[in-house]
Amino acid sequence: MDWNTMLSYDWGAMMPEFIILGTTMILSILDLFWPKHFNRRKLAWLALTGIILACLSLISLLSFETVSILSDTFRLDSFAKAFKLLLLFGAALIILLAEGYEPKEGLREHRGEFYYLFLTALLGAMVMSSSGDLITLFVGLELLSLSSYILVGMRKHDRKSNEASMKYVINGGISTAITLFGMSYLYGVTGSVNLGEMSRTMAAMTDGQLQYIMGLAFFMVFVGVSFKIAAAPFHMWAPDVYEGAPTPVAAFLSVISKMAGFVIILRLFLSLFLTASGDTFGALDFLDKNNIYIASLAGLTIIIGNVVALRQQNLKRMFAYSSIAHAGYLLVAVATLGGGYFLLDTVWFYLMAYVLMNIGVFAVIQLLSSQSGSEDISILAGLGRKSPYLAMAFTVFILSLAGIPGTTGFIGKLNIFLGTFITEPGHFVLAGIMIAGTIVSYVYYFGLLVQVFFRPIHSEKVIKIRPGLYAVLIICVIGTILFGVAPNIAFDFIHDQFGDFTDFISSK
Amino acid sequence: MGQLHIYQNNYLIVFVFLCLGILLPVIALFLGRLLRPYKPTDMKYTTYESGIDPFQDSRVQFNVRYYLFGLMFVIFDVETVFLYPWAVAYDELGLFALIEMLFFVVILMLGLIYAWKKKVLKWN
Amino acid sequence: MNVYLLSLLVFSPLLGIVMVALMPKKEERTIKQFGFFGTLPPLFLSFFLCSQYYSDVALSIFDIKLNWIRFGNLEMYDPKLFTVDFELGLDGLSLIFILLTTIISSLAAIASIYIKKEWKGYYLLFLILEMGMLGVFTAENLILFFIFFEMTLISAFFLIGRWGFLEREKASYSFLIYNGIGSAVLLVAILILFARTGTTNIAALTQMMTMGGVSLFAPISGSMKYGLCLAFLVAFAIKLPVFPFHSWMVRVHAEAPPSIVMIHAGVLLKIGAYGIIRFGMGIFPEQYKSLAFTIVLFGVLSFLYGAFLALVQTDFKLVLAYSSISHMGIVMMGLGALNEAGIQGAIFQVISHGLIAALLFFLVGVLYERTGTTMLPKLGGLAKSMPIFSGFMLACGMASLGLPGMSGFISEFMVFLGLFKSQPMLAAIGVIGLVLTAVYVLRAVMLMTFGKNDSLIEKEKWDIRGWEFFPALVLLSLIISVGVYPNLLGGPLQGTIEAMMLALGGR
Amino acid sequence: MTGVPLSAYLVLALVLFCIGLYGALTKRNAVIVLISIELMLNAANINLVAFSKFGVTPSITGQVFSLFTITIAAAEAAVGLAILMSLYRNRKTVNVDEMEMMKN
Amino acid sequence: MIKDLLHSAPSLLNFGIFFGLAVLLLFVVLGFVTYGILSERKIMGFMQMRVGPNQIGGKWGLLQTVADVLKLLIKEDTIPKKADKPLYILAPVIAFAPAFMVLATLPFTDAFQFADIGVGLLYYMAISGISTIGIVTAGWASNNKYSLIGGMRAAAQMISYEIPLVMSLVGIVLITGSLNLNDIVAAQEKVWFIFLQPVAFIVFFIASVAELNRVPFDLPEAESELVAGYHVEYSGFRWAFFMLSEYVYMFAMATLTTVLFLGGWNSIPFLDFIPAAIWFGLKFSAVFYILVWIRVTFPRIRADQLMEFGWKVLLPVALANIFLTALIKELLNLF
Repeated sequence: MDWNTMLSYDWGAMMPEFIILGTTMILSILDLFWPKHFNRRKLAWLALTGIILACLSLISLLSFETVSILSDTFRLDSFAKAFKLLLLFGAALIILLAEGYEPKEGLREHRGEFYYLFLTALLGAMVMSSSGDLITLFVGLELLSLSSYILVGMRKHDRKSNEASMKYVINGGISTAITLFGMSYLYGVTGSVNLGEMSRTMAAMTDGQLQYIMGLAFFMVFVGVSFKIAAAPFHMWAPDVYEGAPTPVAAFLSVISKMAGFVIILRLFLSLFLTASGDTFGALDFLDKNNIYIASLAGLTIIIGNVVALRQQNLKRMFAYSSIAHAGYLLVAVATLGGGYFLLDTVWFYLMAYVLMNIGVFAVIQLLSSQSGSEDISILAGLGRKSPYLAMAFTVFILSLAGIPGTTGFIGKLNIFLGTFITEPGHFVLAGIMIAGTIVSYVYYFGLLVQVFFRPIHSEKVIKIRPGLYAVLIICVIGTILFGVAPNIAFDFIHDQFGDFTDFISSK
Repeated sequence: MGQLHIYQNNYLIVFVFLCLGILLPVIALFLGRLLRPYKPTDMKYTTYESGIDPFQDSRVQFNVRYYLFGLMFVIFDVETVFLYPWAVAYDELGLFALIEMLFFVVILMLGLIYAWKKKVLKWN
Repeated sequence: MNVYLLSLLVFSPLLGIVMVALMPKKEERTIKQFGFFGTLPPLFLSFFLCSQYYSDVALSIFDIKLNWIRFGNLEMYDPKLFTVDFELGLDGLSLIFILLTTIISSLAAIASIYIKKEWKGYYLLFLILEMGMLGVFTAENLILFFIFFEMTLISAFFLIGRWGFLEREKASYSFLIYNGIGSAVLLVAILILFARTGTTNIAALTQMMTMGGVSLFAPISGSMKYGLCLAFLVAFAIKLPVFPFHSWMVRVHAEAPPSIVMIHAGVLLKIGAYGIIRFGMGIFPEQYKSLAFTIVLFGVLSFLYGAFLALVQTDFKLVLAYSSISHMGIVMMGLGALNEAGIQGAIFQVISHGLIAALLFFLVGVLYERTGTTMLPKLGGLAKSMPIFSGFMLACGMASLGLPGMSGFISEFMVFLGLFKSQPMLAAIGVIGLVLTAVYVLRAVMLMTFGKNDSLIEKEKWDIRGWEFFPALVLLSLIISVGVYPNLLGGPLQGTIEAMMLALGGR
Repeated sequence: MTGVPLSAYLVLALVLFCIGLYGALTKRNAVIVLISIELMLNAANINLVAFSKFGVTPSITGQVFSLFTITIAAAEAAVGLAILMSLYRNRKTVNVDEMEMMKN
Repeated sequence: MIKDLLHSAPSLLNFGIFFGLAVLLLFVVLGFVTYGILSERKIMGFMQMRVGPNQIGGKWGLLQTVADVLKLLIKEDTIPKKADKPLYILAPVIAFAPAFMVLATLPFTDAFQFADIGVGLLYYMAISGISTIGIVTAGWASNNKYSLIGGMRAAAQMISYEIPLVMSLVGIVLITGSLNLNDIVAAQEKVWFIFLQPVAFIVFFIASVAELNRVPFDLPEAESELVAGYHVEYSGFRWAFFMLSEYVYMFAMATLTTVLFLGGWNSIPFLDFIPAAIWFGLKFSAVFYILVWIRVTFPRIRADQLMEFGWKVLLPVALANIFLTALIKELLNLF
């Protein structure tokens, strides 16, 4: 690997990452050396600029052919492009959210740190989505995790925040260890950490013992990742962490971090297990044989998420459970593999919908809770009368989360259902659970709307919305409705740009 | 086979040293027991502190500095984990690796500057 | 111009929505006026379509089809696979329902004058509701149908929960949950069809399901067809509502604001009947046929059950609510008769009940506005204080119990005509219901108009006056004209029913 | 050294991993929990190195991977302890059971 | 014979032979420690213009240290009531065992070396780090404020200086491309690394003094502040083992310095008729002498100066040295 090899690499493929990295470093230096009285809030705009630049460079890379550099550890394939686009988009929204974050206490001294820790987390997620081997994947995952541990504990003097981050560290640590242990077995049975190579080895595997280990590895990795996406029964941390974390961080966890979890699942499962052989005769049906476990986890997640959300009084906790449920819906798509035709665009679209609606909801929560100092459901009361536009925006998000037609959430769910029904035999039980979960979710989602529209006004204080939050709300509302009414904009985009994601496995 | 045996024997030696390192104190202390007197009085077993028993447990909260240095150590010690293999293989890696490592170290230095600026390295 | 007429019709309430949205909150009068004006464009457009029909223009020229959504990327198999187009269409059946919708909406908008608060939000939701209903009746594919269907659901949820009576929140919740379950079942059925066939176009689906040997994207077994048919039936039976699924509807009728109940009883419930005809009967005629007995059975059950319970209610709104259940039982009976008379009767019943219920609830609204109660024991002697009102009430009651010359008679007569042909036993049992209907209607109306009660002090100017005549008269005249000249409806329906009969094996 | 089969390393790693998991799930002291997590990570390291030497297709990658793992374990420990410290400052406890401010 | 032994399959016999040899080395080391201490005291005496030990064992006090050891051996052993007994007993072992273990890989001459393992340098660094644990354990187990603070200080100091110590050696590794100590010595046949890596040497030497907890970096056992640091509560032979490990480390560190920077047993040009062992001995003695010299010369520095010096000066310098070395090497390759 000499100078020439280095020059021969297409470094442009890593441009978005470099931009984010550079922004992070600039931000951290600025935060360090700028005088104390300087308002760190302005750094948000710098961070946003960085993200937008990265986004632009990514867009300019869209027409790039699939490249893999650094001996196939870093791949820029359509999968990576698609998910990075989403990650950057979500990140931009969350930065705007954070810009307007004004809690009763805290974040004053650490506001500057928030932005660059956030960007490092984003960087981790981006690296993950482009990773071509296990090491990059793992390092990206940990970059994301470690940054988010700190982000959760950002409010250093708030006990809840401390507790939340401690819980997150412990749970995250355990899950990391389990994932890693699984990965070590994967390495053991294939003798490589390159995903493409591993997939070839695993497809050709006929040794029963090795397959047994592979199964073990599958479970371990899956359990570890389930922690990350907060799938039941590994979801226990989510409500506590969401409650304790600053609101933008909670939004980040529920959107970006979750997305990253699905990125690993897809990367690993699609490139490794989908074509792994499932028996000693070399039939490539490993995932077919084992997706019952994913499916049951998905079902369980949906049930627990929705049912427990019913009795939550704290908004953030409620949305923690709601996001657990949504992870369940997405897992349905993974378990059914989108029926074989819809997997990646389903997951992508759903995640995009989720970015829009969930960040929107968190924007409203943040606005109301920082103004009233409480996170109880009752702070929503009378919002419909006090500020009807905000209430309308909130309604749009909630309807979308509930999967009501005309919103992105509906199209997303529709996609998932298509995948469950298209196969023969169809996954009717899973679909049944999902639909039942949706109905149950109506109860608590509409319970919020009842607060908003049917209850007397909670406090007369005028709600001041910072421009950043305004932007978030407007973007989210427009996006939620637009992609609900004309989802083809998104579908055409992914089909035109990314085709069928066929360059997923084949290297170079 | 020869190479392997050398390899194994060398580590056997290391193991021998480990055993010896543990055995010596054990034996010495055991022998010492035979030689030394044993005349316990209460005073002998008090903690050394102005002649009276300390009022409370000595294991009070440590200064937070110690932890911070501990954390710093962990981070920078791990940095060397990467520096060593890099240094060993540097001949084969060349300029590219140098730049890569520079990148890595600059980021870590940023961490050091951060700690410096945040007064972590101050001992008070 | 023709091509966009239907979309224009469906989205014409948007004009009103924009107008209302732009008004400041406080302008009560203007908002109410604009809200009403907002219902006029669809009304006129539907009249125009109607006139087109009567001037022998084929309704199919109004069909519109635009590319909309394509799921997945399966272009290499078939460019139309997994596409959902934006397609609206019109036939006789939907034309009638559209007319019903636009007329009742306009009248309900007038009746909404009694709404006491937040007119802006009310009218916005009201117009969205109308848009949803119009969409439901013109949608040519299942996904589009479902979208409009849910639109009505959500807007009605808010309308009930915000502007209803005391127990409104509970009512809106049970409305939401029941209908949510119904629509979930519907959605599952729709999506199974979509996933397995790759299309949601109703015509295409009908073709695929009725003809054998069409290659599907994934197989649909015979039992699955039964399941799907049943799913459609259950989904729409909840909406209708039929006996075991009815409890939500009672609450809604009792708690929702009268103007919304006008729409609810007048149009929303009818979506159930429309759906059963279009999807249950239309797409799965074979399966539907074999389920006919069950359908009639449930029809009879709810007919009798509703009538019995209506007999013992003390709240007039509840009497009406149970009578709606009962009348919807008649619809089911007619639909299960599987012959021309039965189906025609059922559709007639749907329309006629729509008109009658709208009028009754309009009167309830007027009554509540005056007296502040709808409890039968508290009312009474209205004939003295409100003679004109009582006259309308009486006429309406007569229509409801099926007095000849009113629309109710035609429909009930035809339903029983059909049913006696195909299921004489059940028809015979059903007849008991007719008697019960007469009893409870008369009991309630008599109690109100002639009952002894002095608590309501006679007051001047209590009676129906001014603009209030308009809705009442329009509705009553429609009821009578349908009753006198049934072909008004029979004509447009002819084609649809014939097609149905053909599919059902023309008995 | 050929006398020691691969499975021995794997069993050792598995045992360590299980001890770590047990500790992480049952211990009440957060420090011990963190140590248990480190134990689990190190068990994975043993696996990686063992596979890299005696695996089906031996390669150096396993050792490289373990280097990265070590780094990450260190970073995780650092972050974990830092958070624990700030928790301790506010709560005066490192007991996991006492972290119960948030209950639904 | 040793060569054959190394080539044979490892067995219990090998173990026995190695054990015997190791015991031999142990006695050598013990001898060194005994007379190292004496010589230190003598040198100090000389520098401070006094005589030093001169009563026992003739004019030079040759048996002074021996007597000291015997005294320690027959001293009563006390363990404070409040101490954590198991840890208290374990601590000296943890402190001593690694000190002895590091000797296993050090090459004294080309012929006299025990284990020649590929990662000798890393081995030394890794094992020597364990001693810190022993010291902290001792401080903790004694349950005494002085010892606890002493132990913590020792730990903080040792870990802080370990980093520059380790990093300063990266330059050498860069040049030799190996972690094997024999290779490193072989690479110095022409030029010693003290000339090629002067910066590294300075950093290394300062850090090594700090690692050894010697003046001016002897804060953990600063008599005037902390009574005796982490071993306040220790007496008799338990205490002796802390001392022993300290001096064994001194022995090892002096050896390592010789090996890494002074060319090990390599001779100065034209003087290669002198045996390697003597060369080694000379260089070793010189390092040892300098260590003692420093002890006598410098005053103890303050705790805050100590830490800041390590992190803010030594670490950046060490890092800079690494890149300078790499860059120069690259440039030399280019031209």
